[in-house]
Amino acid sequence: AVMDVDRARNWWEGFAREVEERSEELTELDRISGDGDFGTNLRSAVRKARARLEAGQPRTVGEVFTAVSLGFLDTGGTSGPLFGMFFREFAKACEGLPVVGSDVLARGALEGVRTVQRLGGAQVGDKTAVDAMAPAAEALQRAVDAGAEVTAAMGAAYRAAADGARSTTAMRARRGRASYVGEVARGVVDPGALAVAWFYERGATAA
Amino acid sequence: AVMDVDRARNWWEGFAREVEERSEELTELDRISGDGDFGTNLRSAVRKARARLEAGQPRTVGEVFTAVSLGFLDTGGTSGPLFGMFFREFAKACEGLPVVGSDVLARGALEGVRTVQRLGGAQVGDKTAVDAMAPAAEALQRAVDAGAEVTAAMGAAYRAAADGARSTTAMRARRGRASYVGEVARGVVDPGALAVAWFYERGATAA
Amino acid sequence: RRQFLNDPDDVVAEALEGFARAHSDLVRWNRDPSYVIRADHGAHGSKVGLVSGGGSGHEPLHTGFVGRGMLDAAVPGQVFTSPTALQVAAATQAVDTGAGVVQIVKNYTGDVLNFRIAAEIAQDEGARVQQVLVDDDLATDPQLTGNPDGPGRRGTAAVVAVEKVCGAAAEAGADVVEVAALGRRVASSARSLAVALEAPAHPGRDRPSFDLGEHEVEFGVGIHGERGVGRRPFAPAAELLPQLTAPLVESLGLRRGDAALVIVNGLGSTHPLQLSLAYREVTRLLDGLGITTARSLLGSYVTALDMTGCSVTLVRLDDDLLRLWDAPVRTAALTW
Amino acid sequence: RRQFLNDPDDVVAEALEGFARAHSDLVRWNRDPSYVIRADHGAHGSKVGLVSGGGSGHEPLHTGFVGRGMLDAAVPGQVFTSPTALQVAAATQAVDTGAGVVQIVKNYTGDVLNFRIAAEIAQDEGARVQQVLVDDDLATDPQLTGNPDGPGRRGTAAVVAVEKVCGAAAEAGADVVEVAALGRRVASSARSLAVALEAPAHPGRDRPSFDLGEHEVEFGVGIHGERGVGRRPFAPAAELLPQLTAPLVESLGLRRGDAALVIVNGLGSTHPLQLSLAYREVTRLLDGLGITTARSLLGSYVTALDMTGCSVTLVRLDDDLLRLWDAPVRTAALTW
Ligand SMILES: Nc1ncnc2c1ncn2[C@@H]1O[C@H](COP(=O)(O)OP(=O)(O)O)[C@@H](O)[C@H]1O
Ligand SMILES: Nc1ncnc2c1ncn2[C@@H]1O[C@H](COP(=O)(O)OP(=O)(O)O)[C@@H](O)[C@H]1O
Ligand SMILES: [Mg+2]
Ligand SMILES: [Mg+2]
Ligand SMILES: [Mg+2]
Ligand SMILES: [Mg+2]
Repeated sequence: AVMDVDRARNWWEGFAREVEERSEELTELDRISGDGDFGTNLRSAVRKARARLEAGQPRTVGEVFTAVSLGFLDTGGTSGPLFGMFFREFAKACEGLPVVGSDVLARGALEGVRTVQRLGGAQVGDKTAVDAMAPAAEALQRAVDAGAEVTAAMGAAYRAAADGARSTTAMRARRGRASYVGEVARGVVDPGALAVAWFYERGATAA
Repeated sequence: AVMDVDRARNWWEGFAREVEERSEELTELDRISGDGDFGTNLRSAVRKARARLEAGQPRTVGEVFTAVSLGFLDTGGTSGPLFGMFFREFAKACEGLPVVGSDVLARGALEGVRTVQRLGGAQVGDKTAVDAMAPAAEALQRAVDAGAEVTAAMGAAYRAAADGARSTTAMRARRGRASYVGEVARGVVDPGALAVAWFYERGATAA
Repeated sequence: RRQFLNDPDDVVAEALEGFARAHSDLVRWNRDPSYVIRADHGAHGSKVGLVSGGGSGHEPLHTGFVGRGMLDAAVPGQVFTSPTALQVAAATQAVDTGAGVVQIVKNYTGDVLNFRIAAEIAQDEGARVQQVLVDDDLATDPQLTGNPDGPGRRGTAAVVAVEKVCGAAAEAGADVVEVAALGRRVASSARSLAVALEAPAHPGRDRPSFDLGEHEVEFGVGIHGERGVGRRPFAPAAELLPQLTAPLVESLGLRRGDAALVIVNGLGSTHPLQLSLAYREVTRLLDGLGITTARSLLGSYVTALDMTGCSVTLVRLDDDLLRLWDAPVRTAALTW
Repeated sequence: RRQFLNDPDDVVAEALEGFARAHSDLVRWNRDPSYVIRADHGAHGSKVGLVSGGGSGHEPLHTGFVGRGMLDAAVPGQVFTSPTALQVAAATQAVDTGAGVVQIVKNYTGDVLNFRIAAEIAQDEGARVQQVLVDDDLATDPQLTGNPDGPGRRGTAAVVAVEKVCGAAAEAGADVVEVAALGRRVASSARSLAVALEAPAHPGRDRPSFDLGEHEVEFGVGIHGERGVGRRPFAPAAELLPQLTAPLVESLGLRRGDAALVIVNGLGSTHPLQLSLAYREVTRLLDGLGITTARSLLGSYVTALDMTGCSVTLVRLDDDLLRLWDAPVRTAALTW
């Protein structure tokens, strides 16, 4: 199976709902390690994305990702622009295609994490969203190389993202606001990485 | 006897010393009826006048009054400019004369109170310096008309000024800051009127 | 409150020295008697001289308005204290090129007295002196206070408009009587009201000059840290600003189609963000009444030390005043 | 603290509306995405576009510097929050006449990120974009903080000099690479230090963002109400100002005979009287070292809401920079 515009919107709606429902959880994690606004920022971005989706009525997967990317880029903080640019690479990869396969999504994911790293300077192990993005993109590409279709490839990405997010618990932050508080944030999962895992999870389950 | 430059300076020194010694008394009166700075303002004016007298080495009575007038005009508040203009009329009356008689002083006193009234708008009975200035000038002129020399004429002026100042005790102020406090100032002598009485007293006793 | 200060007695002199250092292209400070005069005074031939002044603590007024197209000299007293008659007289004589001098005086007893005496001294020396009394503060209008024998309306932010218009007229070659008449026309066409959100503190003093409860504002304040005509409940800007603006419209009798200069003036510690927001409320109200905001001035121009709050001034404009307001000006605080 | 306010969430938008109303001759406000652009943009043919921006609360920065000879557009975020990448991208594209755009960015993580992304978006659309990073705050110099991996020096009041010089160069027809190179030259020639006497309060919040004891000042503050690098004892101006100024001279290696632009900048609630007094102390110190105060800027230009305090900025000047500084400028906050 491939991904068409409807499936892409469902994926998006699933993620947006999860963010709406669990934003307090994310904010609480950011309160311990950062400045306590991540849930609010993410929810605000998701709402802006939804408004754009409703106004724009996208007809391709690429247009869905463009609307979402703009919603995030239209939000302040550190996560807004970084996630916005992450999704922008998905949009670029999908550009012009009526439907996309897992290979296109893998390209978007890899370019996405590359852009986030270029802009934010974080490496794997710095306790940021990159700790989920990077292994997820690699797992996605490995699945594509092994011939996986969209659903299976997304499942592989989700498992890698979830493992990656979980791994941040033991880390000491070196980037982002959490880097100011040192040892205090150790023992707490990075909320940005957690959100990345949710994103891939909804990609695997959306129909 | 007439008044020459030495006698004018002695008159002045006497008044200045009295102000220096009793400025707290004046301030205390102004504290009840005004804003509590009259003693400070007057002392400051007297010091500026003295500095000008020492720097200028006046050679006529008129030059003494000019220096004193400028000392007052160089001081802020309401009393500085009003007293400065009062003394300026003495300077004008004495202008060009090596020695002056009681008639010249009477002219200065009358013009002085006229100028103060024109500028400040106070009438006799308004509880201001005018309550001492006006009767003193009139008494001075009456003494001159009766043929009095300087010392006797000044004595008459002093007695009228002292009576005038005393009369302010029972008044309710209609001008100056004391007019804001209404009944509170009744029962207190007006410090400006008191200072006018000192001024004439020293004129009568200076040799 | 902590302030940048050495000896509190020296604050005015030290600030004047700093001001003159920073604006040596525009002004020169005469230390004693103290006044600030245009650096190029006299370089442009004969014109009517323009002098204003008053207590310090209202900066940028008046020193910030010395320069081409506005004042020739400003005479600063001590903080909230009138300059002395001799200072004013010296400045008046210094700016007289023979064409006469217009003195712009805010209506306070001390200022009125000392400027009047200074005018007489200068006149004795042969200068032609005219005075313009600025009395725009509606809060102290005898009709409102019910005190007809009092000192009358105080002079506040309208003085900037008077100085600007007189300055332009003088620069354009109007004579001393014409310049004064224009100034009086502006003054009589102007009304102001102010509200304080927090009182100021004198240099060297810890405590503000009055205390406000958490939910009240001081309505109808002047610019000397004195209390206003009454306390009102603190309210959103959309309610507070109309309380300042509507009475001005009423007092000036402004109607649909009339044109006004709108001055929204910070009283010392009001942030530009706050002033811009206040300005929005004022002009929306005027828009609703059909009164044209023909020109405007938005910023902290007439302050009361570090008081928080703002004043609103409306000046009825006609074509003459508009042209003079638009004429070029080059001072530390106003340039166009 | 009471403020002029309606809904705290609307403070920036309402203030921008007021600002644009008051300065409709100079600027136009694009409501969504929000940016302020020159009213006459594009009317003068092709020139390098100049964009800056950042969180709000620093007014008159940056909106007050939009106009001829300075910025083409300013992009305001929420209070103390970077504008979004899309706002910046929209402004960047709006000012591009084909000659390219220089973005002036104060060094804060959010600003750097959003401007960088905006630049990429605009570049994707074909614009030539150059960036100038302003990082003048000596208090956050890695050499002093001992944190070499940190975000580096913050950008503060030197941004005014960068905007002025780049604006003049762009107006004079310099190309996008030249304009950016000049901006970087100014930025690398500039250092600042600030001291707070009182912390600011956010719109709608009662409490200041930090509390100071009666006899202390916050040394090395930035412009976001954050605490500085340390508390120092409150002292007379003659002692405090040298503490700000001397390290700048040292850091820039200024020597006898060198020329500097001196910016004494109020942080929001500092009265002009206080700033002038502070300026006196700064320039007396420089005089004593034989360093020429070739130009100066005295006033509240880069603020942190209603913080009380001041910053001192020194910029080493050469003939080129001096000429560009002196070039005409016509904006709401700076005109000559
Ligand atoms: N340099 C970075 N690279 C990738 N992700 C980052 C980086 N810095 C922060 N993040 C992510 O952003 C999240 C916090 O976002 P948010 O709260 O919006 O930022 P802010 O610190 O501006 O408040 C963190 O949990 C982390 O996952
Ligand atoms: N209009 C007036 N005419 C004459 N004397 C006046 C007038 N107003 C005030 N005074 C005098 O000035 C004195 C107060 O002087 P001072 O304290 O220097 O004035 P201020 O009210 O400015 O503080 C009063 O005691 C009164 O005698
Ligand atoms: Mg956060
Ligand atoms: Mg944040
Ligand atoms: Mg008194
Ligand atoms: Mg007094």
